[in-house]
Amino acid sequence: MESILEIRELRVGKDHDGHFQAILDNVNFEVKQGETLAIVGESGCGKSMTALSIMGLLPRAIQIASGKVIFGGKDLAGLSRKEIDQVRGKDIAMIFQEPMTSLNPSFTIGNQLSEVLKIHTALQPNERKERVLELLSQVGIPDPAGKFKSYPHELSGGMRQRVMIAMALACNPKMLIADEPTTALDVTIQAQVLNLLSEIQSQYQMAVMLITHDLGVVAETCQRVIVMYAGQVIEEASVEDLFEQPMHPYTIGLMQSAPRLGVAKEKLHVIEGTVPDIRDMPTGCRFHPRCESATDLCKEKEPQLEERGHGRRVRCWHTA
Amino acid sequence: MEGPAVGKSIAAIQNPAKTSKAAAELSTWAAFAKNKMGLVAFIVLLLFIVIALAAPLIVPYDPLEQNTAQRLQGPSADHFLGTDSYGRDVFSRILIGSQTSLIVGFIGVAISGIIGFSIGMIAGYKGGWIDDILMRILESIMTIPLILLGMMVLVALSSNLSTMILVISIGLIPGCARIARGSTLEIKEKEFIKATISMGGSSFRIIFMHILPNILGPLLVVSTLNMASVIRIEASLSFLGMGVKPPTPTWGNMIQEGFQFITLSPGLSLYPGIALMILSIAFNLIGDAMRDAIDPHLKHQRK
Amino acid sequence: MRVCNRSLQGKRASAGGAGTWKEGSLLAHCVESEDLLVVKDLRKHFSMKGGIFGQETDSVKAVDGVSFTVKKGETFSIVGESGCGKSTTGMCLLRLTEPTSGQVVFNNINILKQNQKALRAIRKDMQVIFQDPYSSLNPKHTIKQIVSEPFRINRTIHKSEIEDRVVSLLRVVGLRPDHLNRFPHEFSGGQRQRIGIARALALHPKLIVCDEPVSALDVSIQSQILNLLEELQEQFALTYIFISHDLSVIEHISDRVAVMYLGKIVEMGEREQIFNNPQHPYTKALLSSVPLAEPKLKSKRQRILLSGDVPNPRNPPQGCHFHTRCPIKADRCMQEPPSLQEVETGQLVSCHFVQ
Amino acid sequence: MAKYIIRRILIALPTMFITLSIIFFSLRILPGDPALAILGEGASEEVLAKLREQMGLNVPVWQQYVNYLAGIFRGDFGESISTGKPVSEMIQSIFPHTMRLAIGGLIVGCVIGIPLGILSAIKQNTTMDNAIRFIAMIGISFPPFFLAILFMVVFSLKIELFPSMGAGETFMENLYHLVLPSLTLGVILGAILMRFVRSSMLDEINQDYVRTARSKGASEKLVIYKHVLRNSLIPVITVIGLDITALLSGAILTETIYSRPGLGSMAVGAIVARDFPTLQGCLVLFTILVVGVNLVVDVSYSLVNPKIRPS
Amino acid sequence: QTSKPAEGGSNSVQSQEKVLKIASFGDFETADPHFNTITTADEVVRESIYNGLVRFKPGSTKAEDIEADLAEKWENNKEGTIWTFHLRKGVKWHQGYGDFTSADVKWSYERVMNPETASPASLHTRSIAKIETPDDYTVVFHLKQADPTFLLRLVANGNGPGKIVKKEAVEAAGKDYKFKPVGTGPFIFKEHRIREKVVLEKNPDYFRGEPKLNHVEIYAMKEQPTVDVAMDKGDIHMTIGIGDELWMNNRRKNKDVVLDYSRHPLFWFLHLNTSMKPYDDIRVRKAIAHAINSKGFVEQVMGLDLAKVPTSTITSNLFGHADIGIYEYNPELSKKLLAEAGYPNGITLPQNNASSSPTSLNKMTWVQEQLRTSGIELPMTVVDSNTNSANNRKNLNGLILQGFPARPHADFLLTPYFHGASIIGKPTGYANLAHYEKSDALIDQARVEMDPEKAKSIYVQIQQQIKDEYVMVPLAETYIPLVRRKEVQLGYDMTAIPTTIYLVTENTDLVP
Ligand SMILES: Nc1ncnc2c1ncn2[C@@H]1O[C@H](COP(=O)(O)OP(=O)(O)OP(=O)(O)O)[C@@H](O)[C@H]1O
Ligand SMILES: Nc1ncnc2c1ncn2[C@@H]1O[C@H](COP(=O)(O)OP(=O)(O)OP(=O)(O)O)[C@@H](O)[C@H]1O
Ligand SMILES: [Mg+2]
Ligand SMILES: [Mg+2]
Repeated sequence: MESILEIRELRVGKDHDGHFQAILDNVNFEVKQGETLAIVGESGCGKSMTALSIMGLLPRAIQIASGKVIFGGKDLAGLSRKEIDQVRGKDIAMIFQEPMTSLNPSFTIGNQLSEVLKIHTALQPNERKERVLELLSQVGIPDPAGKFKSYPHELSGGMRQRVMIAMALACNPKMLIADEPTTALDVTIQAQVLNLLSEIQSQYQMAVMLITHDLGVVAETCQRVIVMYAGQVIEEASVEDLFEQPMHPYTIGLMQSAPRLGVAKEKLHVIEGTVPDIRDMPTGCRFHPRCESATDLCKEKEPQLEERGHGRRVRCWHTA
Repeated sequence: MEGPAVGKSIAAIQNPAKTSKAAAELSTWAAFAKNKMGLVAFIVLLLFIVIALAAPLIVPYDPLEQNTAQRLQGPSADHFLGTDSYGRDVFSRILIGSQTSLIVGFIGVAISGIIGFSIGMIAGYKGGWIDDILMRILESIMTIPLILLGMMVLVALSSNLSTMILVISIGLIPGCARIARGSTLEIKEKEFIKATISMGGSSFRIIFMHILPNILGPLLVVSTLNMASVIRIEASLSFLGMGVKPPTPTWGNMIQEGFQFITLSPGLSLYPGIALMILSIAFNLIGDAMRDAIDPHLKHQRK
Repeated sequence: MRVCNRSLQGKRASAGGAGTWKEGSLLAHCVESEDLLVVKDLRKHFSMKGGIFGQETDSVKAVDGVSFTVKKGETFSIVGESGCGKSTTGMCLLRLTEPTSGQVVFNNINILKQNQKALRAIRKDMQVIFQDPYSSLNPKHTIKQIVSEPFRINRTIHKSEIEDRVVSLLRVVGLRPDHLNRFPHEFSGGQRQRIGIARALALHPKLIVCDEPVSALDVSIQSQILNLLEELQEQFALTYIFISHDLSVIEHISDRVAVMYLGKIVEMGEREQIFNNPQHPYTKALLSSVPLAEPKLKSKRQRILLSGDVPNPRNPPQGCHFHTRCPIKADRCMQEPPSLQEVETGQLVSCHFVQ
Repeated sequence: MAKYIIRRILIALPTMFITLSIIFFSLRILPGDPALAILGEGASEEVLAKLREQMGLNVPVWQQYVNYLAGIFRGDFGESISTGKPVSEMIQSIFPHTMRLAIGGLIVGCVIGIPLGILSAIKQNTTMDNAIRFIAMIGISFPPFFLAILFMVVFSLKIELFPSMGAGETFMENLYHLVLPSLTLGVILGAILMRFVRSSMLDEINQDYVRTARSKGASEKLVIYKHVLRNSLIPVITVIGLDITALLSGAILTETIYSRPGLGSMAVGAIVARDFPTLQGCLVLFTILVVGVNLVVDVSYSLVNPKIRPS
Repeated sequence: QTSKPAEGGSNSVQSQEKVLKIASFGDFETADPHFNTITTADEVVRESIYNGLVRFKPGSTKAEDIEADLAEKWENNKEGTIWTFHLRKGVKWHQGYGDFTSADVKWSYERVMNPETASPASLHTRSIAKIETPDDYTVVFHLKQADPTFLLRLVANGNGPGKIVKKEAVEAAGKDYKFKPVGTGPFIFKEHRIREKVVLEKNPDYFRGEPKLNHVEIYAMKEQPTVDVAMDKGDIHMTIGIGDELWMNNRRKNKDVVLDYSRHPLFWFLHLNTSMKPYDDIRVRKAIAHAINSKGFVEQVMGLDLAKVPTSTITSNLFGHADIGIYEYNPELSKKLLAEAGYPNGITLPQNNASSSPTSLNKMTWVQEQLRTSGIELPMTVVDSNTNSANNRKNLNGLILQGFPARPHADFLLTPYFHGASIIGKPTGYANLAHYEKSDALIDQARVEMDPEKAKSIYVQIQQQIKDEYVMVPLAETYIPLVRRKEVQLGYDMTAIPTTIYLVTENTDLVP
């Protein structure tokens, strides 16, 4: 399959009293056309930063230090604001974790949806409205005409997330980035939204990059997985492979420490310690202080992300 | 309970961040000190305080001594900022005047703070009808323009330093209470408050041990900004002829006396006015710098 | 102090007295010493002031007639979607929120009838752990101040002993004594949660209400805390009321489970009953909504997708609250609210179709 | 909506009532004698006693209080002690002046404060931003009366650009006379608004929905002027409402210095003359004004802010 | 008919419409002539609207310069108990109230005498027994006893009962009369805008001839610098000045402005309240008196153009005044006296009020500092002038600043300020805040003495008596500085005027 987005050697960080603190370190991966790629990892490992780097939406203090974000042959990281505005919303769309705050409270749903069309298409106002109503019903919002005139606070979280999805779909983007789109939602609503996302994905044949920390979500909705830890990609695999046979000790620990429904377990596995602070990264393998099988090598030398066949890559000294 | 830690599940805890209490305070101070304007303002304020304390020792002339042969003289070697319409040395009077401004400022802010913040915290924490009644009353006071309220009280109780402080305190209480109440409402919802209740902690304990330390930052900021307001209000009331009793020189009185001669000798009003402005700006700058140092949200924006 | 090995099986056996619930026999049950807590028909209505004179025009029935019993040493869980009233129930038990009506009998004492002074004494025996490890610790207090506060309020021990006690409490939850003089912001979420637990343990409570204690934590930290809670339960013979929306966590930790929907318990029973044999359509849907970390099951699994949102608790539907989303609803459901009926020993369901 | 407004008014009523009572009783403790104020020091005791009786100052206080409240209810503030005219009439004739001044100050304040606040926020941390902020800092540090003096010295004494007194006859003259006083009030209000708009803008810029807007491909202009601006200006309404009392306080001094007719100078005069009815009238009007403005602010706030728009 | 906008500069006067603009400190309060206030606006209004039987010749306040106003001529019997006035004919009331007659005079005076009216001017009508009107143009006053000052009391200018009002107009307006005055004078009351201005319009039928000005406008102002600026720009034509040499010198620099002095002195003195400790001790009073350097104040602060050092315990222009000298400035003596009185280390006087009005506050500030250098601390609370008066009336102050503009006869000062009947607290109480009553008999005797020489000698005794008792300390006699733009032609020679602001007469004009 063609890859639609390639991220190469991405280093992102912020300046802290004169020296550079890396939040993302040598992130490398690609997203293929039409696939659903999951990015998992614990809080603070840099999932959102990866997504925001792609979109050029990094917070003020944080910059891309090096690396490329190649989309449709262009390096997004090097584009001017004007140029990237052409891409955002049209070719790549993004939805965010917090449906409560991601919509502008002062404008109606209709207004905010039409805005994307206004920016990227030459549609007339009434055509825009038609398209918006169509989108709203496509994402399963009952009474689209009524909701067109509603303000965000009048909708529930699930509805708002649907609106966000509709907004993302407005220009038939080639790729959709969803940053923890269901974390703030209840399980039953999460199921609805995930269902909607996969329906839409197959209908539009677009690539989806789904960021989550929930392995269950990964298993149910994605084809390929990238596991991140402390600003680095540590493992990449297809979903089946990963769950069948996780390779990186962190991935293994992660899978075992989450209680799983229906899997009665005496005692949970524990990954000891906490995620390292970016100001104070361990030398060598970043996971070694928490790793049960760490050796001196791990402490001293940083492993690279190595190919392990079948499209699998792992960053560990000890997995063959 | 002694002996080994419970079970294997208890992780070897990493060293937490190296900061300690002192270091935490230091970092707030460091954030404050980073703000150059704030630092300059702080130094200016210290200077004013030193001047006010030392004023009786450093004044070149007796600020009350009238020298009718030397009236309304411009700045000269003898009289740094000239003399006023009684031939008194303006510079000496400005130095002494700083005492009044600072005294009114500090005591006024302290009184209004203690009362206002307490009311605000109690109203905010207790809620219900107590809140309703207290807030209605304070709102009412706020409705009357402070200058008129001040004049009325000053006329009623005669204008002297303590009445002046009283008036200004009354005027500031509602604002203080509002801020404290707002912050309290925010903190009140925090779970550590519920935790204390669940242990049986009294309201007194909650308000003064838990809420107060957490809203101290904003309260300090408000108090600093209030200092600037107090100084301005004092001057305004003095200007309306409701000032501190003579012969004590105050900046407001000086501006007022000088206003009669503004065409002749503008300095008479301008110099105390400028002193007033500098002090007021200093307090405002310090307040802003403190706000930035305390409010991490704004700290972010500053890079 | 010796660390015991956990024996879940044993515990379950002792706590799992089946079929203890009989309609109308609640008070009789109070006498049974095994029941640490009996809650009967608990209601909490938050009034919404909206009238011209600020009078109550509307109310949120956050908790609307909840009854259950908790036995000594067991973990009783409450699960449900956001806003269904889990936390409110928990807070009412401790009278951190004043319930509108009902009975909460703890250790044979009706908590809701006690005055403030008596309440203080009871509160030593009931503690709470909160969801948000950030807002549950006073950021301006040191760890020492935080953990010693229960002693200072209740004066159970002499001042000079406090420090020693605090140190041993910290050890119990896996923190080092040299953390004593640090502030909460210097700790990670998991560590903070441990501090909160230490504080809750200070007065040797009999019952701890855990309001989503692990929801804000990462999976790897979550497992640390869950294990810790389990160990402490063993060690101090604690009884937990465990509130969560995460079914996998609930399954892991609970002995008995109540499923709430819009302020009411819709199903309640032993853990195995709820997870292996759910009866209420809502419980079924809930379980089937949980994404499973088993890609192989993906195709096999039969999912029940509920339509629509949870109704607004201000304006709950008539009849069975669940009928608006229920896949098997009938006309009757729209008018008649079902009551909680025992369908199997120990398993109670509130549905017209499951009797 | 109507229900909301009615409720809002009903909430304002206790405030009004308490304020009116505070006004009444604080006036009764003023020392000094209205009769003496009228007749001056060269009046004999006999004459004074006679006048006091004529002025009805010998009724018990509670009765005066009841009369006072009843009067206000009827829109009747009694007759001025010093002029003998109905207070309501006096206020009617003088109120427009204060209103003009307040509106003038408000306009100047908005015209100065809002654009500068926006500019400062957009150019955050640049020289321009620092300069604007410094000027605003000076602005909020000025006591209004001192600013009035400075303006007068500069624009009226040194460069004879604007009149230093009076209110003028025709509309154009009114405007001309309004320039300096409204500048005085406006500059200070502007400084306050500028700071508020700036911080409000910066708050909003960091909101999630701004990121959403950017992710749609909206240009920075659209982001700022459509999304950020609207939301940051909504709370500005509240600030204006809160500042109305400050504005009126400032008007008192400004009117005095520029010798403008106005409620403020009338109230000050009434305090000096112990003209209780007039002072009461002025204060009641201030109260109504402040409570009214806050009412309007609340209602308009709820109108522009869809989040709390009452159903 | 509103005024033209002020254009600035001196060409503000248009050929058709001559509008004289006067600045007043404080708003217009009343046009009822029997309720006197000394606000500039009130004074201008009263002096321009009304006439009396007699008046001071404009520009003078001497007893010799009393001239006919509504009366053409008058005579009195030898005992000084019957005064007959023959009235001018053909005088018309404003606003169509008809002809002026003797009935108007009678009604006017009786109005003042009526206790129901509560007019402060009734002080001056106490000696009147009855008033008769033999015909429309003759009025006869019968007095209870001889009164050599009777004519002075009737003078229409300034405070007093002298201005004649129209019964029908007063009755028609009722309470509103203060804003609906009707008189016979050169100007007619047109409108009052609260806190803004009063507008007067010329009376074309004025009996002395048509006024040259079309309108007079009196603006309510608050601050001196504002007025100065307005005057420089031509927005204001005349106003009262500040009694300060520096201010006056500055004004003189502007060639468009003319500075005048009304040499009708205002007598400033301190009353020492003998009913209060420690002022009851004459040694303390003496110490105070000798601690004050009036000469220095007059010469250095006020300037000799404006003020002079008093030469007695009464004003120098009064009938009866004798140059008996004032207390010597002698701080050493003062300290010695204090020591004698038992205060070797100085004394702190009781808390004293001072009025916040600038003219009195600056004097009190000066007094306070003078006393301080002699070891007498005067703690001072500044209160507004009303509170100050009220406190004076309640006998709360020990040291009271008095400023008194008198008609040129000693009795006008002595009776209200130094007669026992005027002691504060008595029903007839006035302004005797010193609680001084030692000269009552002499004052009463002098008041009815028709022989000027005899009267004079009694007054000398009284002055000496007061001086010896140390119940007052003379500070200064000040003139009133007045400023006008040079285009204002007063129409009379200005030496002294009985009011605190220029008189505006039919001859007053604006000539660019
Ligand atoms: N505005 C910011 N300024 C500075 N550092 C930031 C900022 N936002 C995030 N970071 C840091 O960047 C790192 C990566 O954050 P990121 O938001 O990408 O994590 P994440 O994987 O998305 O976590 P989560 O699951 O909590 O969303 C974190 O260590 C965080 O501290
Ligand atoms: N103080 C309050 N005032 C008004 N309504 C409240 C209050 N607290 C809670 N509610 C309402 O009561 C209902 C139940 O709230 P509760 O916090 O108990 O839910 P929960 O099940 O704990 O949800 P979550 O999973 O989000 O914590 C909700 O609809 C909530 O909006
Ligand atoms: Mg994230
Ligand atoms: Mg909850």
